[in-house]
Amino acid sequence: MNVTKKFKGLSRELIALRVAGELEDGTYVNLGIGIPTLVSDWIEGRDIVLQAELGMLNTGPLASQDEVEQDLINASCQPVTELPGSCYFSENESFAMIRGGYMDAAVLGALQVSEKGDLAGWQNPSRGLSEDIGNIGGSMDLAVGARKVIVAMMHVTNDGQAKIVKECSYPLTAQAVVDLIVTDLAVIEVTPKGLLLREVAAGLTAEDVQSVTEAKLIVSPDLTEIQL
Amino acid sequence: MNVTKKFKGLSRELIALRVAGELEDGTYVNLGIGIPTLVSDWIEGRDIVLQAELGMLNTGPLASQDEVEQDLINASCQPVTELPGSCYFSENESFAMIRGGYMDAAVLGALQVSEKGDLAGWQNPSRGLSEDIGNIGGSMDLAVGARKVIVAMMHVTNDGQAKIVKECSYPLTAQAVVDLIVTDLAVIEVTPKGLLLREVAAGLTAEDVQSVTEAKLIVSPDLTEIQL
Amino acid sequence: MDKVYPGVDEAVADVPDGASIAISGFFTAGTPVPLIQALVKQGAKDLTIICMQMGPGNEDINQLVVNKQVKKAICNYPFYRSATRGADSPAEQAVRAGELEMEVYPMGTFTEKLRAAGAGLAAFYTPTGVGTVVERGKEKRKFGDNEYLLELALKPDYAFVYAYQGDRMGNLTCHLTARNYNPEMAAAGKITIAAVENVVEPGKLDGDTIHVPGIYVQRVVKVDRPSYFPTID
Amino acid sequence: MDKVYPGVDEAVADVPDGASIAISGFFTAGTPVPLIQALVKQGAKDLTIICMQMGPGNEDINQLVVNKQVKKAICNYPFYRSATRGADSPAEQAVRAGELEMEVYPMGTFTEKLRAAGAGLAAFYTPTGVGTVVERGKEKRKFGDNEYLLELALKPDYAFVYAYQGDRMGNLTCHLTARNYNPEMAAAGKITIAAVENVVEPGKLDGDTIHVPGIYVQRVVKVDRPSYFPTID
Repeated sequence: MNVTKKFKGLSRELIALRVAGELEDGTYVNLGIGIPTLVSDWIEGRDIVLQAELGMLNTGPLASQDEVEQDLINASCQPVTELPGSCYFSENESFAMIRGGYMDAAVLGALQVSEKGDLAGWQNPSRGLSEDIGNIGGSMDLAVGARKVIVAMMHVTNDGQAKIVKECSYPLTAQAVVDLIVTDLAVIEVTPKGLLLREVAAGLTAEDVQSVTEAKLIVSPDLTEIQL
Repeated sequence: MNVTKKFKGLSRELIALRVAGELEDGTYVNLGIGIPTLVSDWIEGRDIVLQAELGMLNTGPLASQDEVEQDLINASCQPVTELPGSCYFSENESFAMIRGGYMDAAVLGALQVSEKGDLAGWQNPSRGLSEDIGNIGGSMDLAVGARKVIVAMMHVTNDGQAKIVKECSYPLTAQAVVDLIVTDLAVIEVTPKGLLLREVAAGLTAEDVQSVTEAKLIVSPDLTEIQL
Repeated sequence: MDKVYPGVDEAVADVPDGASIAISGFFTAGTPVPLIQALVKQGAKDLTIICMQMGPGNEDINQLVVNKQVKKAICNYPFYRSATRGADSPAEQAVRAGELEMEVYPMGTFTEKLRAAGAGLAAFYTPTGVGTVVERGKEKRKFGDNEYLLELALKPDYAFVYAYQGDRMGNLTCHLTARNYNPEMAAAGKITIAAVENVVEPGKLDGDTIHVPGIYVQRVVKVDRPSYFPTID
Repeated sequence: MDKVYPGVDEAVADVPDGASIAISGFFTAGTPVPLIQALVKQGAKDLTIICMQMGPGNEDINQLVVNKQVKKAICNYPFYRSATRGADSPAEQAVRAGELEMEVYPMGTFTEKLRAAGAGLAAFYTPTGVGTVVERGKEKRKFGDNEYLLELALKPDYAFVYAYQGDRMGNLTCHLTARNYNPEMAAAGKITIAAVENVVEPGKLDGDTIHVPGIYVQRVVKVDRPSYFPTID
């Protein structure tokens, strides 16, 4: 669906802040690349342990220039720091714990999310590669393994395509795994009955959000402004 | 087969010595319970690394009374010592390396060995347990995983039953895995054509050995006395 | 995250009747004896015990059997080596009397079933057991030139594990051959309870030397270092 | 056992044309760069490279492609994130031109296939990839309420791994997140070559802290600590 209307909503940083509000203390969380990475800025000091998929628990903030240790990076190849209680393990062990259901939540970016909670996030066909080739990375394991999958993304693409769709047209990351979608315009829960619009950005109506959403939204009777 | 003749051959210690002569320098070896354990006495100082299946490489000699560390035991629950280059890992990793083909040799005891190299060693039906219940332990993994399986045992049972048989009547440990059988009376190689009698104990003839062996033996043209 | 419980009794208090419990330890080494003793005291019944052995090197396991708390045992080396000693073994006698169900797996298959459960895998194909009683009732399949058995993941409700050191977040380090089943059982258990000799603050352990990442451990309880002479004779 | 080789050239000298080689490293971390450089120099052709990526964070891998030594790549995150940068990437362009075969697996499946090979397992069932292009041509099977894909073990002829410290017997310890693929690739390789920053005598390492037991390593070669700023941008 090509979207003509454009609305101003949350910044990427505030999307991340809204996601941080969904994370519970005492949990283990994996943050994907992009907006999800920004979530870490909002949970510093909280009792949340971040996992880095290359083999680390309790990943600390990004390293400053003079803290850089080349053997200590996150999944985006950024130098990071450790925290008290950090521990290291192999990539294989890391994915054992991901598939094994030990991630209380994974926050992932997405290219498309369907009304059934299907997630498409690893390959944009516009790059022109064969549809079985691309950077799958850890996304499929995380999408399948995490107890709660939160998608953090912009509501529409830069060129005005809806990203919340009836059926994903891009190669899937996983089927029926998304629990919550947090965008610049809305907070939407994936329920057995469909997509439940729970929160909208300040100044927007449910109709505004629906107008840039291909999938049909069920408007919550308790619809509120996005809770930051 | 009930065996009436009895011959005097090697002691348990000398069976172990003969087995030690089969092991090559620069190899990794697992020694089972019983006579196989005695092999360790004959390879001290040689460039052979012993694996303990509960999760240790380069197991040293048994601990003396004042060296006992309760967290450092072998698979028979005997306190052992470490050597330079010893390392520890989980039971799971230990069996990964066993099944993965990293044991150059395993020396195992046996209740019966068949002419096809089938090994029966984990359950003696005389104990009266159901035939799917008993102490399998690590025997099946070792028999299947080791590159070379050497059986070290007495040639006949205490009550005069042949142990080298046409077909094993006891529950199998593994099929067609035994490469070499070293007993008090003989050294026998399992070949595609059958059991090749290569060495006999001093004072014995091939016929003597055949008379206490149910399976048909092929006598090597190079038959010698057991090489110690 | 502070996962430390005040004592073993509190740590095992919620084990319900009918629970499955993996208990670590290779004979005497790395066995969470104080947790087993607490379970005897707590009294939960109809348990499925997943443990290398049922008695040898661990008399406290016997006590669970004597107490009639165990419905089923899943093991790899359940019995005393000596048949004579077996005649006095509660587990062996309970099996003979039909009062204790038992499944026995090869040691590598046993631990790999637990590892698969912790790693979110449903099943795997292993070459071990082909052509033996172990293959009964299992799918046998050829890959390349060899045959393999399909073995299913085994996920226990609880895992009782043991560590030499651990921090309050549940990161554990084991000592020498006392490591054995501990890492994979810790990962497999839905609720993993670690009996730890030395409990320290987060940051005191070197993150490169952790054998059990804290994410696998839900409860930590300090115990005294047990003292025994390793033997199964 | 002394597994130390005089240098990287000697360590990779026997790699034949057509060999499959697992190369460790997560982008820049834990990558055995000197071994890759030696392989470029050695010139073996028609190689199958099993590696997280084909270029990002590791320009030396690019050199193997430029050199036309690679027939096939098995990866999980092969390309630069940026399509623009991809347009200049030798591997991406070789794939587009049909000059480089490529298989891509989810990261967990990728490493588990190597782990299965090292552990003597033929195959395993994983939930990852169900309902995606990853399931194409694979057996899908239900266990309990969920579906799983059958994935086969992947055994490379060689593994190139990297360690911070190692002894002459091949026992290795890794540092922080540079551990990543190293342990499982080391176990999977028929011949495993370890590039080691600090080579010490047996007995100098604490046996409780070894990440790669020496049995998995056939060759050890001392290398200088590489120096780079971690980035894939």
